[in-house]
Amino acid sequence: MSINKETLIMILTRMWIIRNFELKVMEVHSAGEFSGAAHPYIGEEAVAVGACAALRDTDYIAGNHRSHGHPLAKGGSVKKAMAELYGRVDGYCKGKGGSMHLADFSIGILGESGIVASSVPVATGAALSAKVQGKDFVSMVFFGDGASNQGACHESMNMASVWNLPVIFLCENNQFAVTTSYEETVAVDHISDRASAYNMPGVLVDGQDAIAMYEATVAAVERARSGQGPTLIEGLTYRYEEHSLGLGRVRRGEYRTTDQIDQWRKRDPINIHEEYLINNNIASREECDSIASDSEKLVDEAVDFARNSPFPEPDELFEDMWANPIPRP
Amino acid sequence: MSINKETLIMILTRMWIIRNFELKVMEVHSAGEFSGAAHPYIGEEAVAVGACAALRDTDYIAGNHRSHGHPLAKGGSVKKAMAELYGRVDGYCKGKGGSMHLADFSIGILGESGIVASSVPVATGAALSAKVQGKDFVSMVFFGDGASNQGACHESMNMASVWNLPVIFLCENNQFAVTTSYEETVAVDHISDRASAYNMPGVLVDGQDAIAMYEATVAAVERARSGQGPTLIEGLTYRYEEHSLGLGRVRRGEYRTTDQIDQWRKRDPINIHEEYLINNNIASREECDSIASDSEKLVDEAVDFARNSPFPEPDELFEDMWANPIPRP
Amino acid sequence: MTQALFGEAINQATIEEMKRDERVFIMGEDIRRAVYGSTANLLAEFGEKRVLDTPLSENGFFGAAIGASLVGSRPIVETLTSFMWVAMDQLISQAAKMRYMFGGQATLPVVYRALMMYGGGAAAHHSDRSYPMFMNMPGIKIVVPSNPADMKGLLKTAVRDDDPVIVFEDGTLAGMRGEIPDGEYITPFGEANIIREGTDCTIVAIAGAVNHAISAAENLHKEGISVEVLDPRTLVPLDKETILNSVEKTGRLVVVDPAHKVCSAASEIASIVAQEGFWSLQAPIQKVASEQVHIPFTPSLEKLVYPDVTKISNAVKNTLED
Amino acid sequence: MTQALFGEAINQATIEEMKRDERVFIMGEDIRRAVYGSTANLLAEFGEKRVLDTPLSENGFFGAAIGASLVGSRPIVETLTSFMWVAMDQLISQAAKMRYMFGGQATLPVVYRALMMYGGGAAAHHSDRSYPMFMNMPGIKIVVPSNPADMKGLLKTAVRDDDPVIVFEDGTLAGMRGEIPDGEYITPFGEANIIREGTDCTIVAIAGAVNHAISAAENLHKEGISVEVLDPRTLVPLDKETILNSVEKTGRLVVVDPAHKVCSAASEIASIVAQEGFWSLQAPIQKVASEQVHIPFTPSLEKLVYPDVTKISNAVKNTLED
Ligand SMILES: Cc1ncc(C[n+]2csc(CCOP(=O)(O)OP(=O)(O)O)c2C)c(N)n1
Ligand SMILES: Cc1ncc(C[n+]2csc(CCOP(=O)(O)OP(=O)(O)O)c2C)c(N)n1
Ligand SMILES: [Mg+2]
Ligand SMILES: [Mg+2]
Repeated sequence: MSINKETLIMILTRMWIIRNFELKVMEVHSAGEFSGAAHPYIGEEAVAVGACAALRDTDYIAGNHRSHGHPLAKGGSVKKAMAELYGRVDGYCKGKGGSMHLADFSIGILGESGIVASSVPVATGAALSAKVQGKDFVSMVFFGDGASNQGACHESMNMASVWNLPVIFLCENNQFAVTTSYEETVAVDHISDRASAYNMPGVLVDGQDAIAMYEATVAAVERARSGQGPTLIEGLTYRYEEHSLGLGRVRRGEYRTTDQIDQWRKRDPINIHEEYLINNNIASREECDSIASDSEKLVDEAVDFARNSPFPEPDELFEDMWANPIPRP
Repeated sequence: MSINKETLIMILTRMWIIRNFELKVMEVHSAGEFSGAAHPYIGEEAVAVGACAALRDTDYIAGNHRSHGHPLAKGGSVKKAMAELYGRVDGYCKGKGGSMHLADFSIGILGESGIVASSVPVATGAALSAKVQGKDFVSMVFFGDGASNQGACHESMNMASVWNLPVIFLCENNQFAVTTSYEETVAVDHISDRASAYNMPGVLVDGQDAIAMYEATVAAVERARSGQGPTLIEGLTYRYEEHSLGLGRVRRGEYRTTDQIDQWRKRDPINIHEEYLINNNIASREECDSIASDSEKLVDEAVDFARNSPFPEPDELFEDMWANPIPRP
Repeated sequence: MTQALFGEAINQATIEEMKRDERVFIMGEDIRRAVYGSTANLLAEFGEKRVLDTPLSENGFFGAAIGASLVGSRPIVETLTSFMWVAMDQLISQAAKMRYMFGGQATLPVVYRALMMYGGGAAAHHSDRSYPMFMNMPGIKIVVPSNPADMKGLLKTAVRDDDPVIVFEDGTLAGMRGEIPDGEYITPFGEANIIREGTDCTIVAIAGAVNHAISAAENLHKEGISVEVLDPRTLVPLDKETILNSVEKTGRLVVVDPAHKVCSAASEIASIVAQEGFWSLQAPIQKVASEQVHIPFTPSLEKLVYPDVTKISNAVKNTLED
Repeated sequence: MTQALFGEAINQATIEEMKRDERVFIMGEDIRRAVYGSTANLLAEFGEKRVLDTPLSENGFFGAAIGASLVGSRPIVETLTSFMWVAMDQLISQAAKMRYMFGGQATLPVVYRALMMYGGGAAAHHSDRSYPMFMNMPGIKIVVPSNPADMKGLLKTAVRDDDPVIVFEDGTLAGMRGEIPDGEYITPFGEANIIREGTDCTIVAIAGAVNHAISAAENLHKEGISVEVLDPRTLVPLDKETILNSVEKTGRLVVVDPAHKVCSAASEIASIVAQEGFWSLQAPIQKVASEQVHIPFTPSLEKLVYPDVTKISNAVKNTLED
């Protein structure tokens, strides 16, 4: 499969944006600049970025609680994302959603969902609409290894298969659900093995390798767009940080070893991609570094933007409940 | 596998009881003797009877809306079952349950459930309790091909597998959910194929052959009782009658052909079993016929019993809500 | 004016809206063969693409309808109330919450048609009347038609509305025939129907209970008691002005609700009047709703559960004696 | 008497009950490592067999708890309210209905501990206060503790009760420390707590709102207004006698409920008093409950949603002015 330079650079750019976004979020969250939970995507960047690089702006994605990586990977606004985390009016959802509910319908980001696996049927439905309307967009949904045990995944995959829907089920297997290893809760070795129960291809991909993620997704998108139906992709990856900011009780050592974390950090998705670019003379070390520092600047600007954006005024409380508003009860 | 004469005769007896029970139910229901839905099990007798013959009284079963066959197969009282359909105080549930909610906790019948797949987690939980308490009973749950697409099945099978629970998932694939063929809604060829998604054995059995059902279930029970975990058994079968009494609108020709029905009637489970008994000199034609006519008598007596049992008195309305009653709101 | 059964009204509205707007499609279990009646002829008229039989996966396809509604379709989903429990997450976490939590970006023109099959020996699992629960959770409009004309007019409004709507179809009305005005017939949301004017007592009745309230009012009329009967028609939005005005006139209120009595729509309406219409009240508010037990199969007990003409008449008399 | 946090009270009750009765076991997500705090030390004390981490399959394991309870176990399930939607079928179709529909054969000693995590920027998906919905459906006992002592005493009662119970744990009380009597401490169901006696107005407050009601009462006391504060402690069963007696004395009622206001517990209590305590009332009943919107993430809006001391005080003053 050929992958052009522009895409390769975009992949690096977006991975760096996510990485720096998350690092900054950890910093400002622990400084108390905003409250609520936030689930760092650090270590998993290649999964969403590689996958989203295979999509058009008119394709749809939906995601979950580990929610910053997906919209940023799809090209979402860093400023609006950060302002949303800060609960400000210039955020994606005018401050009403916060970290777990980022969305940008204008570029196909149908939103992150705090309830595990809950957006899987929704994304499947977007694909259903493509089929019913005879449109050629595809839909992709991100969910975790833990989420794969929800009934919603089973129902959606089966439905997508029997209806031959243009949807890609993208399982981010970071190997843990909070503190519970997927080996303890998923009865098969690989979540992608479950594809056979739905008569669809199941692809296990190195989730630290953005290009591998991209290529697997391109194949799935082609299948979907040409009416051949859904694909299940499992990106095997690892989260470097704790499950979420704000769950302080959970100490790392109790459920995974420092050694394991260190091993995975050695397979850092950004390093891997940069090495590829440099080794193949697609970009120099300096170019990579300047992409990294540009992204840092972008994130800093986003923080400024967020800090300077006002909180919603009280009369905003009742806005956005209804498309056709009704009297307040 | 050896199967003793007593069991073989019991299998015939219980199949005849179910057959005649259902024929009688069709008769008295259409005569307006009681109301509500009732879902005939005719044609599928070998599935429940063969499977339940592999269980002890102290093992548990749970079932679904097609609900008369399971308790009768487990040895439930014909009288109490019929009285329940008539809504009488001497019914299994004192008339409160009706056709879809037969239960006899005294012999391990944890109850039929009108909501499709809803008793699958419950039966899985009975098996969990066996494990937690260190008891050696097993649990079996009946569900249909349609039900297999419910999330509850996915979650229960996965959970049973990772916890290694003594539970048997018994899918009665009668090939239709109301008017919808399973080929249109189940993405795989055989529901038993899904077992691989849960790392458990999946066994496709001729559901018209009671002995085959018995043998498959004996194997599954042995597995379960010896701590090796769950099994998914698919009994491929066919319902002769319409989905339920009381859904008059659904005409047969519209979703399955008379020809198909006739073909399946030729593989009648009772015929098949009687032929086996006669050909192997286990029972004579006359013995088989007298089992049939005894069962008819049993069912007639049950109808008499039901007709003569009173309806619950008004003050029964508020009984049975709570184990530790509370004031009425 | 033509006569139509309740189910025929559903069928007419569906066909008209599917003809009017090709973004509308319908999905559900066995709807091609119209197992519950009201989807008759849709398959022949609109084909398999717009008339979808689903797998038995309510959480999956309820959610799929939501997703489809987000990207240009206007789905109608047919179901029974009792099958909504398995799909509750999609209804609550997605349909109800999505628009608000995304700051108004999501528009969800999706309609759930939920048949309430109580009253005929369907027993505990098939007799739910669950609209009060959905009233508690903001975000879904709740429609409770009490006759064929409203059924048609409200369903058409529901399909055109850009918000999620659940239409609770009262199965006890299956045999009800009623006049349906010819031509385009639309019933707006949030406008209670003053079915009968009166001066002594107001009855607010919901869905299938409306007919019982009318009968009670007719009986009481013969005894010289003048009852006003209101049908809110939609519970979200609720036309509380009409209710409060009526109670201001009559001074007395009986609320009749086929749902379980605790935290019911009746409780809500009573609490509104006890707060905002208190000074109009000349007697205790009477709540007539289903007893707080599950629906027993046996007819000897089932009939005791629901509001009926006698219970309603007694409640009116109680409030007049007080 | 010892001091304990709300979560410590949960932990104490759990340990005591698991020691007392070996049929009790606990299951939930990440409870071995006590992610939500209140299952600390259970694994060490009782081992993996009685402290089960589950797959992320709430409908599955909520149902498994039901099945286990039918055959001799007494499971406790830990969860959050917001994760109950995916498990609604097992809660409603099985836990709530099973005993009645099987004519009393089923006994279900199962306890769901559902954390309500509202008030701290958890946003729409994680802030549910859903007990009113479960009140509408008969069959489950509903517990709403407002302080550590009640939390402990009510949870112990729940574990010993032979019916399904949901204990709604108000997360806004996580930081609350309170006295817990030494020794075996049990709080019965269905007995409201008269927290403070008064003569001018009755406040009935639920769960986390109780503390706000107490503060409001203290403030109002300084202004010469004497408020009686009641905490029902359990909503099913509901101690309506104590409420009616109090209103008989004070003539005025304010009901405070952190749940959404429509079809809330507050609506139910108001409707009971409007019917059975009407002649005691000297002023409109005031309902102070959460606004009928989803929980916005941003603190500038979230704080406007819930009942607070000011809203409660104003409601009391309103009812006194009327
Ligand atoms: C239905 C539901 N159950 C539980 C939770 C609490 N919860 C949030 S994230 C999470 C773990 C999810 O694991 P996984 O799907 O693997 O995603 P990851 O966090 O590893 O990215 C849990 C248990 C939830 N949000 N929704
Ligand atoms: C959750 C749920 N959805 C829909 C129904 C309505 N319904 C009852 S039985 C049935 C078909 C079930 O098919 P299957 O599981 O194959 O069992 P069968 O009737 O063929 O024995 C349907 C759709 C229901 N009872 N519960
Ligand atoms: Mg994970
Ligand atoms: Mg079937």
